Amino acid sequence: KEDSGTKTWNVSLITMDSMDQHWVSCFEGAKDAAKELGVTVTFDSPDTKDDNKQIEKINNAVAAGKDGILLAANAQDAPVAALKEAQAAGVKIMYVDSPANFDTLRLFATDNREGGKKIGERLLQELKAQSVTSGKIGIIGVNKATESCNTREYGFRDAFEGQGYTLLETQYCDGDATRAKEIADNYIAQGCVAVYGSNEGSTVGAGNAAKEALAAGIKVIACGSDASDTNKQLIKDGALLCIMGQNPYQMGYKGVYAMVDLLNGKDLGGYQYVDTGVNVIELSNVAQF
Amino acid sequence: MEKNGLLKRQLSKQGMRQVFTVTCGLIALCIAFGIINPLFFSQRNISNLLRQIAPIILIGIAQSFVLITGNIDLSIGSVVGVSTMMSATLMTKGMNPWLAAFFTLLVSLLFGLVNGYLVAGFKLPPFIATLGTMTIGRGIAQIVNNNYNTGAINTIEKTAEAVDRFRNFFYYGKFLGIYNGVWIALAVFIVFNFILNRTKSGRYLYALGSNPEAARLSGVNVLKTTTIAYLVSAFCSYLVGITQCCSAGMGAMDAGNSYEMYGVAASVMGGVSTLGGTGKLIGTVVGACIWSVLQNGLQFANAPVAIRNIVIGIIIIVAVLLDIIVRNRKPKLADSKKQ
Amino acid sequence: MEKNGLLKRQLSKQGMRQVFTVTCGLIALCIAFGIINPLFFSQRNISNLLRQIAPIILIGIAQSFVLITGNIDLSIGSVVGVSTMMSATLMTKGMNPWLAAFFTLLVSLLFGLVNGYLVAGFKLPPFIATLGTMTIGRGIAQIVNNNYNTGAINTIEKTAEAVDRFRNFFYYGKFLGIYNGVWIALAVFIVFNFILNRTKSGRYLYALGSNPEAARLSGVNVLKTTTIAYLVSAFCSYLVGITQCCSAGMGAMDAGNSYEMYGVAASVMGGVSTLGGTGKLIGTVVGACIWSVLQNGLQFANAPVAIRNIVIGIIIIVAVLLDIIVRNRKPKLADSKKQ
Amino acid sequence: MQDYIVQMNQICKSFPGVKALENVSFDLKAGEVMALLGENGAGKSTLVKILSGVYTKDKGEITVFNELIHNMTQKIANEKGIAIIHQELNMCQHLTVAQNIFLGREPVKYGLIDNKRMNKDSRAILEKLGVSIDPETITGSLQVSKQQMVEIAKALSIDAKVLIMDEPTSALTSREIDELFNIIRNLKSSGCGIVYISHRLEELTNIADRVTIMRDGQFITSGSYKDFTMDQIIAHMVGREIKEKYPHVDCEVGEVVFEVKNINAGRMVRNVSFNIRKGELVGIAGLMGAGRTETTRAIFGADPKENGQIFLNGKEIKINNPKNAIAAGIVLAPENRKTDGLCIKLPVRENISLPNLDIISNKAGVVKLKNDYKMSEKAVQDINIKLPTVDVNAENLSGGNQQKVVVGKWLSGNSKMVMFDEPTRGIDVAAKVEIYHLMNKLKREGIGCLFVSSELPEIIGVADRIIVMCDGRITGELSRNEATQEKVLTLATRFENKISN
Ligand SMILES: Nc1ncnc2c1ncn2[C@@H]1O[C@H](COP(=O)(O)OP(=O)(O)OP(=O)(O)O)[C@@H](O)[C@H]1O
Ligand SMILES: Nc1ncnc2c1ncn2[C@@H]1O[C@H](COP(=O)(O)OP(=O)(O)OP(=O)(O)O)[C@@H](O)[C@H]1O
Ligand SMILES: [Mg+2]
Ligand SMILES: [Mg+2]
Repeated sequence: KEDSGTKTWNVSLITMDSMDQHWVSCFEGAKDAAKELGVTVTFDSPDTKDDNKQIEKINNAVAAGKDGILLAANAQDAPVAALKEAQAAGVKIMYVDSPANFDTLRLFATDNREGGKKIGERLLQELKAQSVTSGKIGIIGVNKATESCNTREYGFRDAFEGQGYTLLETQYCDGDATRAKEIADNYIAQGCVAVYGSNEGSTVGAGNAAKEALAAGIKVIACGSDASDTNKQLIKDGALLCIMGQNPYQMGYKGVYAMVDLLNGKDLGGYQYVDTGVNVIELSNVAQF
Repeated sequence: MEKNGLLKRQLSKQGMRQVFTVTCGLIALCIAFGIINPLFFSQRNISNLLRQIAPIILIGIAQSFVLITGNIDLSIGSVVGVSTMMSATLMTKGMNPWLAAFFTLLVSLLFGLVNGYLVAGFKLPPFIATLGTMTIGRGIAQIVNNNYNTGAINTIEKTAEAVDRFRNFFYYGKFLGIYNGVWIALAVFIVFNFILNRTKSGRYLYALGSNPEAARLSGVNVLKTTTIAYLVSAFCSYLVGITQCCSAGMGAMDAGNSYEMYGVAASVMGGVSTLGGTGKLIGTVVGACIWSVLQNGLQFANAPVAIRNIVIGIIIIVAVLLDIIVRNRKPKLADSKKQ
Repeated sequence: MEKNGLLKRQLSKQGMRQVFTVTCGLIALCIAFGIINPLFFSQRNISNLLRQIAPIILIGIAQSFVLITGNIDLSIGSVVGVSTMMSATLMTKGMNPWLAAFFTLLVSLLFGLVNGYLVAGFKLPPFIATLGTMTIGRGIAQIVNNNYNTGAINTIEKTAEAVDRFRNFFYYGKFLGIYNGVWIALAVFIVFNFILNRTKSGRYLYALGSNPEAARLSGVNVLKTTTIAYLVSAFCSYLVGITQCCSAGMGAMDAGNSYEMYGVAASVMGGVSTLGGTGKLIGTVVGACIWSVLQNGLQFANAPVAIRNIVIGIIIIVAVLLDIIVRNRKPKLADSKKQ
Repeated sequence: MQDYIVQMNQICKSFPGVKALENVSFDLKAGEVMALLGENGAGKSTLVKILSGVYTKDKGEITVFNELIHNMTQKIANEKGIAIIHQELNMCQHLTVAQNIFLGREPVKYGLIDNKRMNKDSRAILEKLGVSIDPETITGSLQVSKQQMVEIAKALSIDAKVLIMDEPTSALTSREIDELFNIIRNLKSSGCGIVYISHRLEELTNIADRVTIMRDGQFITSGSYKDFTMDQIIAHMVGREIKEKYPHVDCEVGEVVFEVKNINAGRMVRNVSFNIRKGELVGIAGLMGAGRTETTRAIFGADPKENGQIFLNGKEIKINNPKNAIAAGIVLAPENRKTDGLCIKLPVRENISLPNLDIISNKAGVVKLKNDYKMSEKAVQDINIKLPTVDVNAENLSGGNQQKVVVGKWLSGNSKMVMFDEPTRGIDVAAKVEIYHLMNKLKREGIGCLFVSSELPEIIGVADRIIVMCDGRITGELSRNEATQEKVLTLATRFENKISN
């Protein structure tokens, strides 16, 4: 890696899977940064969330002679050994969204627990405002193994600690909006006062179910995560109270900038966690996002 | 040569007995869930549940048609994905929803056509042919909106109202107090059940699955018949995709993931053999009901996810085992003839 | 009744021809990827690629054994999950890794046993029986560590070193410059290929798949033979699960999700029929290679994700189509016998 | 002179490794029965399959109704009125009888299948054939012989001008055969040309007008049936003379080798008891559905039995499944080669060694390939199976040769008691004699030997003792000296109600 100034760096972005909107946005940011910097970024995520597939993608990236890997670790421990091998082969590593238990210089991420908690607190405020002081709350998760979403869910649960509400057993929808809507319908039929979705698909489902229930005169509040167009529309429609907006674009964008700096031999100092920010998006501020 | 009425004859026919046992199982299941949580039988949940069953019925019919011919369709889930993504993308671009649905229909049917030709024309093993189109389909679902899920389909002013009517038609609207989606599934069931039981094409589907060589020697057009089965499958999957687009109000690239297996589960629980030649659509409907009731009821029972999987697995096995036990009384281990 | 040597005899057999065509396809694929990105053939990637092929070979062998008997095993992926989660959980609790692996082996084999009994003993359709055990298995994988993925398996001081040796043995270590996982897959292939081709049990597996009734009347113990197939399948899946535990250094509840389909893909591309009675394990190995080379090579070619799916789908179809075209020269539409 | 309605000239057809037909010529006139004769694997089925468009010829000319047809397909064959009854049963097992009969040409009313008419018409056709089958029963639940009648009914329901019958009688017994012959005569008088393939040569006297004889894929001769003696026909078929059609060897009859006592298994096996002595060959005769097959299956453990005892060399043995039986040295060559006898997709070699793997493998269960080949090649020689190598799949053999494989696989072990169920079904004269010789050899070696047959001349010709069954019971026993066709038939029709009368 001699004449570092003129070299076109090859960076591999490996996220948890390749279909989730969140990751695609992250790649968009990375691509824009790459264009500005004149380097190449490829999106090498596995097709589904699977630790082993992610490890293979890392190994492949190393074998394919990539200079850097931007990783969103599917599980904290799983990719550690592969990352060690990668580092030994001279590949630079940084994290976006979710870190692994392996030291790198940067992590660009949202504080998911904090974000989940903020949504919970906002919901609590609204429930109190509507003078609903008890009742069941349904939670829609992605699947048991997606740590970032689970973390959000824990944050959400944190906010309701000791507040007199019953948080029901989490139901998983695999990120499928249709399945999420069915789950939300079932929650509402059980008399839930609120439904929370921990990712984009589950929030869309929760929002659609709430919208339908509200139209039928049933009072229920839906909230969730991920500021997709559809979710923002659902806020405007009055179906969603609020969503936790992250900034995956920034993760990818800043990630590539930092990576190129590192590759160009710039001194980045020690480990740094860059919070890409959480926003509680609701009707009052949705136009800004 | 008794003349004891059609019902008895129908019941005595192979397959109908299994439908009967499985229906008993379904009823037992419902009662159990009702006892665990009386809200299960609430008006709201019943209509809710019916709407959840509808797409599984469609998927089940899709897979049943193909299974009856002795083949399998793994591309069902992908066609759902393509259908959702394509219709949603076109609508977000401001196309009239009915027109968008029409173009999507053409693309979806193309999958059926290709599957039929690969399997019957080129004699590819159906597992491989449809595994291929399944993967291709998923790729297409991703490429349609340039690797993004679509935004909300009702944001374009010009078509917003039409889109909302469209969404009501397929999902949110009710007719006689029952959601439209249920009526659609019912209509599809009646039409395809009729085709299967009363028309030549239906007869040929069974013949093909029972003995392809004999069917061919009797002048059955194997290519045409196989293609019909795959077209029906693609059509039903298309409907599910459109429904999902309407329900979510957006297109998701991974919509319909692994639905093909739900289709197999519903079909086989209802007595359709994966070896071809046997099975009734009404059985598939019952199978679909069991599947959906399980999902719904276990949520009402507030069961943790791991327990839920174990219970579902056991009930899938028991539902079919029941029939075998009823048939044999004591099932002799590895003794009597394999089906 | 020529005596022209075994090799020629073997090659002339049905199935071997398909292995040959598909191998040609594989070579073409490798050359293409090598041209697109010369690093594909780098020493590092070759050994990397081999290690990625190894589990697919194991999964392929697992599914092939069952397919040859005319059945199917949908529980493969779940057994992988159970094996990963259970071994990892036991290790995080401080158990010696080899002991943990042993207990996990017993549980995994239980799946094979149950599958065999459900299918051959109780005559459940294999699709339903193994769909049931698949769901149950996933539930067990979730329940093992109380609904959580495990933490790192090498954090307990007492066993940390043993765990690291264990991980090296299955995944990270090398022997003669080649990763141990590859040697393990090779050994499994050699042993099971020998069993399939040279032993009584192997003959019985084929006979059962070809005509279960004729096999039974020839004194084949249907229950035992079917169970052997499912046990082999469970054993190979177990090995993959252990390997995944070693590679990740932790247990993930959804490990192995839908691996059973990769097994079907590898098997059928290599010439194993889903109808039973035919196929060679060497074909499955070639099929597994194609599958893995595609995943690896497309990453090397920097192909966008959606395109990747489409390319994989097309190549799955073409790989098998190739053989059919070679066989028929001009494949007559709907004319010759269905396989 | 009548016009030729079918002329086939210089037809050639090869399969991988086999020249099935070499310059074969064949013709057929309206209103005649042309018997097509030849050994197993002579190419008879191949020839008629070419005529009906199932296979395409490599070379040669086909003229039908004076029209040269270059590319015979099934569709053209149908249009020309050529119907074929295939040698192998070819039914959709899951469909009803009527659905099978009308498959591909269902009667339609308002665009829908007219089930009523279909069932009515089927019933009429079946009645004309003299069989009582409910057209609404599922075909797969019928006995093989009934299925064969359905297959015949199906061909008859098309008003065919050329009707090809490829061994229609191999699965039938005398009553149905008589009905079939009546129908053939009727068809003949209405101007239909019939191609008739059979290995039951004694049938020919009843119906054949002309014969065409083939051997090894080649045309040998043809001419008026009257111009040949049976011995000449056989000589043309097999290329040599066969002196004894039913060879019989007298052996000293020793002690009882095998005995069954009071076996009951369902409705078709009721209180069956009999024994077999050293040095005798016992035949079981009876009408279709007499329960002979069920009896052998129950003994062999293929079907569960309610009670009864089985003794081999005086020792009682327990048989719960075929594996027990084989381990004890009792074997059964089943009746239906396609469903029970063969693994069609496996090589002939593996089929033959399947029940004998214990003999040719070592203690660890590894099969010794050399012995494997030796065993199958010996079987191929012993009963003269015609095949390119023992590694071809069983599905590529002619029907008769498949049957020989079924018999061969049970002769390769070290059995103490061998049961054959219709062993000569579909086998040519010469090979039948080989099989009789083999049974005689077993008998000489002191191995118990029992065979079920529906061919009375055969059973009377080779058996030392004949057990006759009717309606699931043994109705009598005849020794070789007292057996006549009449006596056997009397016993075979002794139904229960007749006894009480
Ligand atoms: N599909 C096939 N593939 C390969 N070889 C075949 C095939 N069908 C027939 N043969 C071969 O062609 C030859 C003629 O077979 P054919 O079935 O015509 O005989 P056949 O005269 O009908 O005999 P049988 O009396 O036994 O029915 C045989 O050697 C047979 O092995
Ligand atoms: N309902 C049925 N289901 C399955 N197999 C049947 C059924 N009925 C008869 N079979 C089988 O079909 C075969 C043919 O029967 P077949 O007509 O030869 O009668 P059989 O009892 O064998 O009498 P015989 O040998 O005297 O003709 C037998 O193996 C019999 O077991
Ligand atoms: Mg023949
Ligand atoms: Mg019989």
